[in-house]
Amino acid sequence: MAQAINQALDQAMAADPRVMILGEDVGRTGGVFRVTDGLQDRYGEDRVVDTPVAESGIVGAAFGLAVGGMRPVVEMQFMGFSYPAYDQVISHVSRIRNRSRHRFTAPLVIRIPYGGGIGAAEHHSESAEAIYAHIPGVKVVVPGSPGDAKGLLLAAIDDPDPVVFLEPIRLYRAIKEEVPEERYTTPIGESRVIRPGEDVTVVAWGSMLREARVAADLLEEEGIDAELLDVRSLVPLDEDGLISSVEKTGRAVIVHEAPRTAGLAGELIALIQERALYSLEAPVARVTGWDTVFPLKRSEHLYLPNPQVIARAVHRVMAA
Amino acid sequence: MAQAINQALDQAMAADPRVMILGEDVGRTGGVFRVTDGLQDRYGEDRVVDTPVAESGIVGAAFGLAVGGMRPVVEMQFMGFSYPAYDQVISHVSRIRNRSRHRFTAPLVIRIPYGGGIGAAEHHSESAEAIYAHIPGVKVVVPGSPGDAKGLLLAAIDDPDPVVFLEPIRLYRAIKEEVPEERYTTPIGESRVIRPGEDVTVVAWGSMLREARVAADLLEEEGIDAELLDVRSLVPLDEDGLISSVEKTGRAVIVHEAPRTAGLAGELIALIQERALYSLEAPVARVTGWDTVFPLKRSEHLYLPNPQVIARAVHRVMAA
Amino acid sequence: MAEGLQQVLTPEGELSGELPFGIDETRRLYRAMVAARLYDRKGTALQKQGRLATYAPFEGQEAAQIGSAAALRSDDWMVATYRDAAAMAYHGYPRTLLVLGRMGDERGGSPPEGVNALPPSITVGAHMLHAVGLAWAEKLRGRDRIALTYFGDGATSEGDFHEAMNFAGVFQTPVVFLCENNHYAISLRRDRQTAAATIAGKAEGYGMPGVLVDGNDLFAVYSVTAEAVQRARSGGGPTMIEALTYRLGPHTTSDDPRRYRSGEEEAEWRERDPLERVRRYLAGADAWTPGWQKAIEAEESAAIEAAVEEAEAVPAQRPEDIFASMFAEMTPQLKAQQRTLLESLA
Amino acid sequence: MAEGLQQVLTPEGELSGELPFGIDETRRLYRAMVAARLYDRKGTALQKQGRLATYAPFEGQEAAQIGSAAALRSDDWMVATYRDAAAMAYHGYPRTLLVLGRMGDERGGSPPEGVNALPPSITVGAHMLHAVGLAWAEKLRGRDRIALTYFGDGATSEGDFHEAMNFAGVFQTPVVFLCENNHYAISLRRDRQTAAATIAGKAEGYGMPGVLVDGNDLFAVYSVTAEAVQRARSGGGPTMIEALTYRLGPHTTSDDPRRYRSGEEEAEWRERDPLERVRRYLAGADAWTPGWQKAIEAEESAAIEAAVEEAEAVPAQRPEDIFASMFAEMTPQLKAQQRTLLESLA
Ligand SMILES: Cc1ncc(C[n+]2csc(CCOP(=O)(O)OP(=O)(O)O)c2C)c(N)n1
Ligand SMILES: Cc1ncc(C[n+]2csc(CCOP(=O)(O)OP(=O)(O)O)c2C)c(N)n1
Ligand SMILES: [Mg+2]
Ligand SMILES: [Mg+2]
Repeated sequence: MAQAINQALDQAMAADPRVMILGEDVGRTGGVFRVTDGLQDRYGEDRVVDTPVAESGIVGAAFGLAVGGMRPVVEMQFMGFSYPAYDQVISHVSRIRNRSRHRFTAPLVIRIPYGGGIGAAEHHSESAEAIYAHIPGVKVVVPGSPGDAKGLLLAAIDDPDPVVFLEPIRLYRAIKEEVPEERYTTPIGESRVIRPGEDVTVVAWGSMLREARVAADLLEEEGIDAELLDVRSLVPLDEDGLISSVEKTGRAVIVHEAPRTAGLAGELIALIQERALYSLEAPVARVTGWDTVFPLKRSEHLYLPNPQVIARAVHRVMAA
Repeated sequence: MAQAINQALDQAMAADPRVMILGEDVGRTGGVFRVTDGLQDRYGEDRVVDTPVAESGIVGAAFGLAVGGMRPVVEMQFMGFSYPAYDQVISHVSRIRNRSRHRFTAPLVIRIPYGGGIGAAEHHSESAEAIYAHIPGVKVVVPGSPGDAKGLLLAAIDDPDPVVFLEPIRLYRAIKEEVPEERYTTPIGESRVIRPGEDVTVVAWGSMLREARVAADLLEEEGIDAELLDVRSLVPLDEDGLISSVEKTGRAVIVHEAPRTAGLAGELIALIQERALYSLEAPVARVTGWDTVFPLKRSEHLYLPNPQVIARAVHRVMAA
Repeated sequence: MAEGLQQVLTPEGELSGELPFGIDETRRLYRAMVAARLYDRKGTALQKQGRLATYAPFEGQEAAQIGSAAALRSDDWMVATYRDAAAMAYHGYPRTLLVLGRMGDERGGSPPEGVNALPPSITVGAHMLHAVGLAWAEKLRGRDRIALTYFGDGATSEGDFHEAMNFAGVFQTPVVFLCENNHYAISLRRDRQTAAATIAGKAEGYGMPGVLVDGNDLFAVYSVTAEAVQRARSGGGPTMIEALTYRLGPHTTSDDPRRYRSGEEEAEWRERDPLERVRRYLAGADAWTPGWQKAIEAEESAAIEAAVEEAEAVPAQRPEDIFASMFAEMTPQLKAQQRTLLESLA
Repeated sequence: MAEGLQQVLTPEGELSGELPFGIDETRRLYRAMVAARLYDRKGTALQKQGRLATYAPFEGQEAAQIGSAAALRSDDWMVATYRDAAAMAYHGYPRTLLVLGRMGDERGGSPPEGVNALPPSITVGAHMLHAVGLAWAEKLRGRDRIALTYFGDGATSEGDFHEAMNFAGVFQTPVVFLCENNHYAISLRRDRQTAAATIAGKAEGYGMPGVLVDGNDLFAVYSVTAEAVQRARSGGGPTMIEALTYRLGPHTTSDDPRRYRSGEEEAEWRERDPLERVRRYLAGADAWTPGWQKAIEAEESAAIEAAVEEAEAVPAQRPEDIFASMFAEMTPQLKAQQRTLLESLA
């Protein structure tokens, strides 16, 4: 997936001189995950900018660059280091269009590697998508495959409004998949059925898709036919896609890595019961991280949802 | 309510020399809402500290003070100005106990005036309780009356862990209510039935309680008997109180000022359907702010939930 | 790097430095300051009458604002705060829109094309980074526009001030930081805001020049700003200016300064009134008469009244408008919410 | 305020200033530096073997850390970073726990009572405010403990650095800010981090003394830190020290410095090795022999091996433990989640 993102950035920069990249260590070294590898050599230090260590500064300056006519793509090194920039996002990036009634706009993309599973130090494994999804005025997308990473990122760069682009760290090097060479976009706001099924809808995004897919395989062996839905776009959400799947299956399990309380599963469940309560044959189940700090390496397996836990939740909703 | 909070602070400071107050303009002027009025005169500049304009600085320094044995109560001037301190809260205040396996703790209280209804400038009317409720390791409480404000604040100051204490701006001067003179605490983690009823549960907190109460009166005239539940403690949530009310009435409406998407109503609905799906006679309805920036004075009436809108939502769930 | 206090005209109206321009320009800028003060007093009056939601008076800071704004080219960027209506109006931000914004109408944040000024910043600190980014964009686009950003003494304590100054230094963006040190951040006195001797002295920590100027001296403010603007425009990088001034009124219409400062202190600064200083100078040069004063006051008052009337005549937004500027195109969710609102109002 | 570079011992091991202590103490601290380096190399080796989750080497920065830590009283607070294991171990933070933390076990963050050091900070910048608060608490409680906080050149760009320095200046908290300027923040060179001539020079913007010191000079680092500590302890307020040094290894074990710096530059700094400098001095004073070197290396290696073994022998936490330190008392939600986890493992 890292390569697909790199390719998307490359194509965007080649096509549009306004596109530029800012972040910590994105230039000289190509980023701690090598996602921007080679781009500074290709496009120069003015367009691939190694910034001082200052996240609010990066996003705040990128805001000004965007209002001033550039198309900045900024990288936060890890989600756990994006919080110092939260104020700039919620107070300004998301609002300038509304504040100025369309007179000024801030079309920037904020790339944030997120999620656990690599045994990293504290602050390097977080999934705080909910705090971004709650901000009116930004879109939030999460690719679950290299193909989507490329298409969604190009769509995000094209988008006339700010997009928070979440990159599942665990998938950077995990998935080998041929990605079409040419430039293409994947529309923001559309979910995707990854695996059709009749018995239960499993909803996930990012690296949880992989876990859910394995769970679906396990379940298949038991004769349970799970439909796997990749939300992809957390904001705006493809409500129709979600509802029609649940209406078909009558059961649902929502999976996310983030802590449970006030996590996005709540939002999805609220929508499901608002529009499909009478189709529900069982309570929608949540499989999520716990309401704890993300544990360090030795305990992270206790925290992260895995195929077994997902399968067990499916058993529960099938039994109800 | 401002007076009740002032009294709680006064009593806490009188009883415990470790309690101190920090914030912008809290000392000399007693705060922009006069909540800390008179306390600097009484307890001196060392214990009621006017800080520079730096929210992360306030919370970060208070963290150190708390770890070092003090009991700081900090004030963020408005919720819209609390975001620069969000990193300190999510990355450190909420985590030091876990990070050090109980060796260090940060018992501090973060008071945040929040919510709309006073026709203020941008950033002065926000309700972002969800982003605090999503942080593992902090408690989040919201008083809906002067009596609760005093009792909950004293409980928060006593609490060995950090508490985010949200104060509904609209209620500062709105409610006249005699508050017991003596020191008392209201336990964190317990909801309260404000008005018992049989037909439908209306769940709210903060200033939305007032709207919901008027709605309940309107509904009573029509013969609909609404139970009004004051959540008070968003984290930890009194799940049993919520569930038993909904099990009784079979219907629920959740009201909050915050934007809808990823707001706390989702969490409450998830819990309700997890534990009481089969009691539900209708989808739980949400009455919330829109997914927009909080509008300026001339349009804020279009944004804020009001009794009519709440009553209409109740009609909807009664009709289903 | 912070030099001594720059001054051209003493409080008594005597020359102590080099005049940057002649009598005609002085009269023009004096008039702009008079207009600003009339506007400011009108703002307070309107708020007291309930016609504005809030108002943040700048009386006493007119020279700091007009003197600096006058050093800009009309296509330069201005990124200012809630207290900078004098500078913004001078730079072409229509007074009607400033009033409309204060009435609590988002359309006040939408200046016409050609006016390169962001809506006044309400948050303290964050907007300085926006100015850095705007200036950077101009540089990258090969244009010679610069950005001027205003902020207070209190704002210098925010992390974003630091990050903005640092980015400007590292990336040599063409930006001028103008601190209106009016000695208070709401109730907090400047000497409790930072232990630094001067704010201008902070500039050295970012590798940029820092200049301390008498902010109540129209000529001096103009001169140092013009020099900084010239430096920025010619690729010489950023500058920080500390303009020493005083807010003669309350922080906002809901503040009571008697809680935190003395009448004597206010009276002392009243003596250093930036308008009176220029008036004395003009009078000494036979370029001011009471009659002229009356005439410009009448004309400017009329213009301000007209702006207020125009703002108040703007019809309310339609309810559906609160959804319409969140994105270029409304999301399905926003469309649904908009429908719900309209139905509930029907 | 930032004075010229403070140095006591030249890279060649010649005296160029005043020695702060005698030969015995020098041998003791030299030995601590040797131990630190052995620990550091062990850390890298363990990580390569997969026995640590990550490791951030500090080779080259031993004098900056040991020289400053040695100026503390044992009950003073230390608030340091992921790269400061030398300082932390010197201050009494058990190596076993430093290793345990690096293995990915939260219990590494829990030093014994009496060790006044926060667990190493992973976030850049935020922890400086914690040191300010801790120092402030000591002052309010009428005790004379001070706080010493370590951070890198990169950290000086964060808003929290600014707010910490400013609070320390305004509230005169007894804190010493020690910047280990190792010339890189991951790949970013110091001259792209800030346009300021020196980091020490930033101190003036906060009204506190700033001191520039040869960070590879054990004696000089000790001297300037001791002076700053004394100032803080006696009520004289905060100080910032910039220790010029160099990280000879990679940023962490997953970094490749060849991407952003030259071998020549590394070799130049290798010449200024802080251990070798003291060794030469000791040798010149007939206080060092190869035999002694061998002996201390053997003893310290054994102690480090023992610490590693002890850490690796710590049994895994129980699954329920991930819930047990979120609050003093688990919430009903956490109890329920704990039950769920245990059931799923059963
Ligand atoms: C981030 C943030 N924190 C707090 C506030 C509340 N507030 C509004 S103005 C102000 C004081 C600012 O003082 P200064 O920068 O000196 O500007 P002045 O008002 O004196 O022009 C404060 C604290 C705010 N608007 N934004
Ligand atoms: C807030 C934050 N942003 C980014 C990072 C990622 N990061 C880890 S170390 C580092 C560089 C820090 O450089 P410096 O302060 O010079 O310390 P050094 O590593 O050189 O000791 C960065 C950017 C982080 N840990 N925290
Ligand atoms: Mg001020
Ligand atoms: Mg460094």
